[in-house]
Order: sequence, then structure tokens, then C-alpha cells
Amino acid sequence: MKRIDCLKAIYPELEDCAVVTIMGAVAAELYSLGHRANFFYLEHAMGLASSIGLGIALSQPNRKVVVIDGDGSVLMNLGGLTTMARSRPKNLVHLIFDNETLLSVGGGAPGGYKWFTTATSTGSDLAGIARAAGYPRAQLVREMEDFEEAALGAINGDELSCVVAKVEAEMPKSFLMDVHMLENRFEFPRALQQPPKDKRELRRPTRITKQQPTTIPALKSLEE
Amino acid sequence: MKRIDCLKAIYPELEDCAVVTIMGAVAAELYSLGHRANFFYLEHAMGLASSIGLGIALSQPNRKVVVIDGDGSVLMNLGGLTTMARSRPKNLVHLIFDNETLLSVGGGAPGGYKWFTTATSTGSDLAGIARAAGYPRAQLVREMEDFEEAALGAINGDELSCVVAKVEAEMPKSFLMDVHMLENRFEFPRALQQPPKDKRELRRPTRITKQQPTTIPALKSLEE
Amino acid sequence: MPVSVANSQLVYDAMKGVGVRLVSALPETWLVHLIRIADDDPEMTLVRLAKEEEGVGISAGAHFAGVKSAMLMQNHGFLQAINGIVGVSLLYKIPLLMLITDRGTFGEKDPWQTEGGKYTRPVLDALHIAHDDLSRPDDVEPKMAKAMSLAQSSLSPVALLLQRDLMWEEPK
Amino acid sequence: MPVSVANSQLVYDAMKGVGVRLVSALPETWLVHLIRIADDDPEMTLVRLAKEEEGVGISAGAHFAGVKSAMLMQNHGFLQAINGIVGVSLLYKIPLLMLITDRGTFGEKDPWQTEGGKYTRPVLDALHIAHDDLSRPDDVEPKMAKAMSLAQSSLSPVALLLQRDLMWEEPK
Repeated sequence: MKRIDCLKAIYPELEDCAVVTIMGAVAAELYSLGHRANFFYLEHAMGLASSIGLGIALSQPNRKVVVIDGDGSVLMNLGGLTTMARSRPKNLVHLIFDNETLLSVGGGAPGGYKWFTTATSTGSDLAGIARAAGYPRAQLVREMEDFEEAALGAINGDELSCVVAKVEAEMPKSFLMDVHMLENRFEFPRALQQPPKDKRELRRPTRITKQQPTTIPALKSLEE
Repeated sequence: MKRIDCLKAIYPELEDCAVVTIMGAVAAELYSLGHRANFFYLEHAMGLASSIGLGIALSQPNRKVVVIDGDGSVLMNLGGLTTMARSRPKNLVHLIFDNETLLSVGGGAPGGYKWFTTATSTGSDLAGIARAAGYPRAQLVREMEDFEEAALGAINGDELSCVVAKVEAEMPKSFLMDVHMLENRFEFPRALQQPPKDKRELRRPTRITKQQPTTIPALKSLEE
Repeated sequence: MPVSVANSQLVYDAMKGVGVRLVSALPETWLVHLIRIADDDPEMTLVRLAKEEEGVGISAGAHFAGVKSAMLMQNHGFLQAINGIVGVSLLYKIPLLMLITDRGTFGEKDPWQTEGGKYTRPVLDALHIAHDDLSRPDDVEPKMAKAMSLAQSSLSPVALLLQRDLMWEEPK
Repeated sequence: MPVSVANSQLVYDAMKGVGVRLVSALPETWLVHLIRIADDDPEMTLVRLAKEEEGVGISAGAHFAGVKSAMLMQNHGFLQAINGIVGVSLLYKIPLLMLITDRGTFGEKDPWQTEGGKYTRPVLDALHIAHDDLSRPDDVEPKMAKAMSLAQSSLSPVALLLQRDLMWEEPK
């Protein structure tokens, strides 16, 4: 399973969410699908994307928050899973792409990822840890169909959920992101000033198609 | 179940082990049973007792290492459980006294512990997390009999094991410890310079009695 | 009772007075009443952390979502949170109000607090984080207001160091 | 290939030459060969960490058990480990050899490394941790020996900052 295909599958659902991603490959690939002002890419401070998501979720309980995390980052803030479970925000979805390696901090060297494996490569089960931490839902998926069902179910659902998706350790086609950290840091809270849409409207139980979205639709929606 | 009773039950087994405890109540109670030079009390750096134990276990693979941890400390270094599982030292036993509160940092105020609850008080299951992290054995116990069986089995066994013991949030009778941190820091590596006893000799499958030991036996054994 | 109830209430009221509605915390003795009062206040969201660094992320999220927040911790908790402070607050220019109990200073009886006590101010200074002491009850309200003003105008972390003289009452 | 294989081997040999037999590490680009060489060496115990602070504890345990060790990390990893450094190495006076890739200095292309780059030396200085740069191949062996000597004689943490000029080769 490829991370980029997973991102394509959920992209249309992210329009009205607050989306917080970790650094590196995930950020670059989400960006490549079309940047939106409601996407925040945390380019450092590995592990804290989920904490930022928690702060948003508690502050705007009517907005769906989607954290797009990775195995290396989650392992750097594993205790945060217990904090999340304890706060249990109903409006937060925690997606973890688990490629079993710290790809984005060592991919520069050919084969580097083989030396940069994380503990999930030797048996640590992040979905199991999330469940034991107290997440009401935490699921491990390996196939696209299962990912779509789990991730869309979580985004359109109404409880704290975690989806761990085992994906290939593959670099993105490009790391190019033409949005500066500080630019992103200001546009993101502006986007969060827009009231979220009616929640019932957001709950679309149908499976979405994988069409490529047009770029920067959120900026357009800000003008509406 | 009381922490002090659990400590009494394992105390005679600790004679030839490297024992690393966290700060506070656990350290004071183990000390009260009789200090030994092979006990190291980590009075700060919450969470790192298990990492210190791991460093010892990897450096002296023929010595049994017993880490006596607590829920608050483990939660501060939860990722360390995956590092431990990955290294999987056969000679390390990880005992966690889970009183669901950060007792030793707030017990000074009457009822303070009620406000200082940890995530295990709201459903986080440390044994489940350890298992999902990849510990080959991790068990939750609530009764003395089960604790004795699990802890003694782990100490006399031959694989990385975790025992999580649910205990009462009770302060020790005294926090007095007449050994300075730096004194302890020097006597401990001296004790580790003594070769461990033959492993077969250590493996006593019989259940031990709960008699009170004489004080500072390890110092005596250093002179033998 | 050794931790001052009255002064804890003062600090809490000042914090709430400058608009704080979300507090993240890791316990320590001096914070017992502050955490209790926050927990009892239906207008305050209290997040109990596993470790302090999380609080930096939570405060950043709250800021993005338009909510003022604060972190309650010990100075060793501040030291635990350095990477988050640099990688989130300083890198992204995000206001962060840190209330730090300043253990290991004059009067400290626990040997293990003394090393952290030595390094708290030098590390704050190394990161160019503006800080001030809270030691007199009269100072609490004005200093809290000034700290929050600077955090918001500079989009930076600021620290108030809660002192023994304020937080602790020697048993009579 | 941009990360210098030859100089990584130099650093590794120097580290092994001063007696290091246990290395804890969290990856970062510049460390790829150092970690690979350590992993391939049957005489070296390599511990891959979830976060850097663990390495401080592991090194303390190795020291207690009579084994010399080192930590491999980025400067943000150093910032992550501050509480462990203060609460274990400084408080208990335990030698600790830190090899830190010094990102965010002249030549840095990643904006997100630049804040950590600004604060690494000031924080080392605030903690009074002796440190030196490794930037020339000829310096690696003597400086490694001196760093280990001071760590052992002072029972303190010391840091060697691995520089771009040493670790990185611009593609031809």
C-alpha cells in the first residue's frame, strides 16, 4: 500500500477539517495533492503533531481534526497516546502511516532507510498500543480497501479513532513545498476562524472516488 | 495490594541482581527493608530507570537486572518500552507498581494524590502496552499471590518480562534514606564489579518466605 | 498545610483573568491546588499530560484554534520540554505562557532538585525566553498580565517562575 | 553520495579507538553511515532509540556496568535529552560522550533546522557542558580522545559537534 494512494483516498474529506501533518514525506505528498489553508505541516518537533491536534480538538469541539502521523513520530511521543485517550476528543482522527522506518530523516542516502528502521519493524504494534492506551477505536490496516473503510469511517464518525496504515517505505516524488513554515503558521489559524460546516452535512457515509482535486480549494472556500 | 508487601516478597531474590528503582515511595520502601550496594535509586529523571536498567543488562548479560518502576515514570518514557522490546535483553525484569497516581510528587498535600492521577486511572493498560510494544511477557496482577508468582517467575526466568502490579496509593512510613545520591552512585558500580553468581544457582523455583532481611547484606557480601 | 491555598488561588485567578481557558499540567507538590482549582472549574479545560513536551503542542493547537492557554510544570518539566519549545514555539513563532515552579533554589531541602535549580535560568536565557519571578502576592496579577501581553505581541514563549516564598507556607 | 563514507568511518574508528562498545542512536541523514557501520560491527552494541533522552539512561547504565558508550544524535536530539542530561549525568556525575550532528549552521538548506542550530551552543554553554567541533578529518582522532578523557576525569557530559564540512560531500 502506498501512502500517496491513501492520501488521495481521503483528500476530498479533508476540506472542512483541521489537518495537522508531520514533516517530511507525508507533508510533501499531501501538499502535492493540492495545498489548502486548513492544512498545517509541522516541519519539526517530531511527535507533537498529535498534541497540536489535541489542542485544536479541545478548543473547537465542533470541528473535525485529522492528524496525519508516522511511526517514527508517534514513537517519540508514545505517552501522548495516553493523554489523547484520556482527553478522548470525539472530533479527532489519528491516522498513522507506518512504514517501519525514519524515512524522511535518512532517505537522502540510497538504502538509508534500511538502517533507520523503527521499533515497528521489530514487532511493536502501534494500533495495539493505542488500544491499550485507551483509544475507543484503533485499527491496523494493510490493504487500500480496508484503509478507505477505516479512515473514512473514522473521519465521518463521532469518536476518537486511530487508524494505523502499513505503507511502503517510499520517498515522495518531490519534497518541494512552496509554502513557508511561517506563512503556513498564519494561514492555518485564519482558516480555523471560519466556522465548521454543519456536522450532519459532513457525515457522508458513501465511499469517495479517487479523483484528483483542483489545487488550493480551501483558499477559494475562504472567499465564499 | 500494598507496594511494601510486594517488595518484601521479592527482597531476598534481589541479592545478586542489579536493582534500579525510581524516586520517591518505591525507593524509600525498598531502602527501609535494608539497603544494599547493588540497589541504585534514581532520584530524578523520571522515566529513565528502565533505560539505565537496559544499559546494565546489555553490558552485563550474565547479571539479572531488576527495574522497579512506577506508572507515572513509565508514562514519561513510554517509547522506551519499544526500545526495551527491540533490544529484548533476556536478563531484565521490569516491575511496575501502578498506583494510578503521581503520589511521590504531590503526596505532601492531604488528598493531593486524588488530583495527581495518571492515565492508568482512566483506562491506560501498561501491561497491554508492554505486550503491544513487543515484550515477550507482560502481565497485570492485582493480588499478592499472583504478584509473587509472576515476579518470582520473571526474576528466576530467562526472558525479558514485565509485571504490572496494581497497588494502593499509599505513602511510605518514612521518606528517610540515609544514603546520598552520589554515595549510592559510587557504591553501585563497585557492587557490579563483583561477578554475578552462577545463573543456575540463582534460579530457585521455590516460593520465598517473607522474613525481614538483615540490613546492608550486600556490603557484607562484598567483603567475602 | 504547606502549599499556599490563598496564593495558588491568586495565581489561578490572575491566569484566568488574562483569558486562559486551557491548561496543561504535570503534577508537582507546589501545583496541587492550582491543578485542583483548574479541575473544579467548568470554564477551564485541564489536560493532564504524560510528559511536559506535549503541552507545547497542545498550547500551539489551542492558539491556532483561538484559545489562550498556559502550561503548569516544574523546572525539570521545562527542561523536558526544550525540544518542543524550540521546534514549535520558537520555530513557528507561537505564544506560550509557562508557569514553572522554581525548585532547587534557596530553601530547597531535596538534594535532587538542586541541579535543575541551577540551570533553569541559564537555559531560559540561552533560548532568549523572557522570564520573571512570582514571589510576592501583590505582583501576581500585574506580572501575569505583562507576561501574557509579551507572549501575544512577540509570538514567543514567556516564563513566570513560581517561587517558594509565594507557593510554600512553612508549617506553623 | 552526499554523506561522507570516509569521514564517517574516521569518526567511527576514533570512537571505537577510545573504547566505546555501546552506542545508542536516533537516525538523521548525516548519521546514516555511522549507524550502518555500528550495526555491522559484531563488537559494538547498537541500541536504536525511540527518543534521545533514553540514551542518557542507557549510557549511565553502561557506565555503572563498566562499559564505555556514546550517543549519536542530531542537535534537536540533544535538546530533547536535556532533562535526562541534567537529572542523570549532571546530578549523578556520570560521564557521557555525545556525538551531535550540528545542523542549522552555515550551509543549511532546510529552514526547520535553523532554529535548533541557533540554540545548540548557547544551551551547551548554559549547562556548562564542554564541547568542541569536529570539522577536519585530521582532528577527529585527537579530539575524540580528548573528549573521552575529559568525560571520564570530570564524570560529566561532553559534546563533539559533527560539522557539515566533515560529514557532507556536495555532489560533484
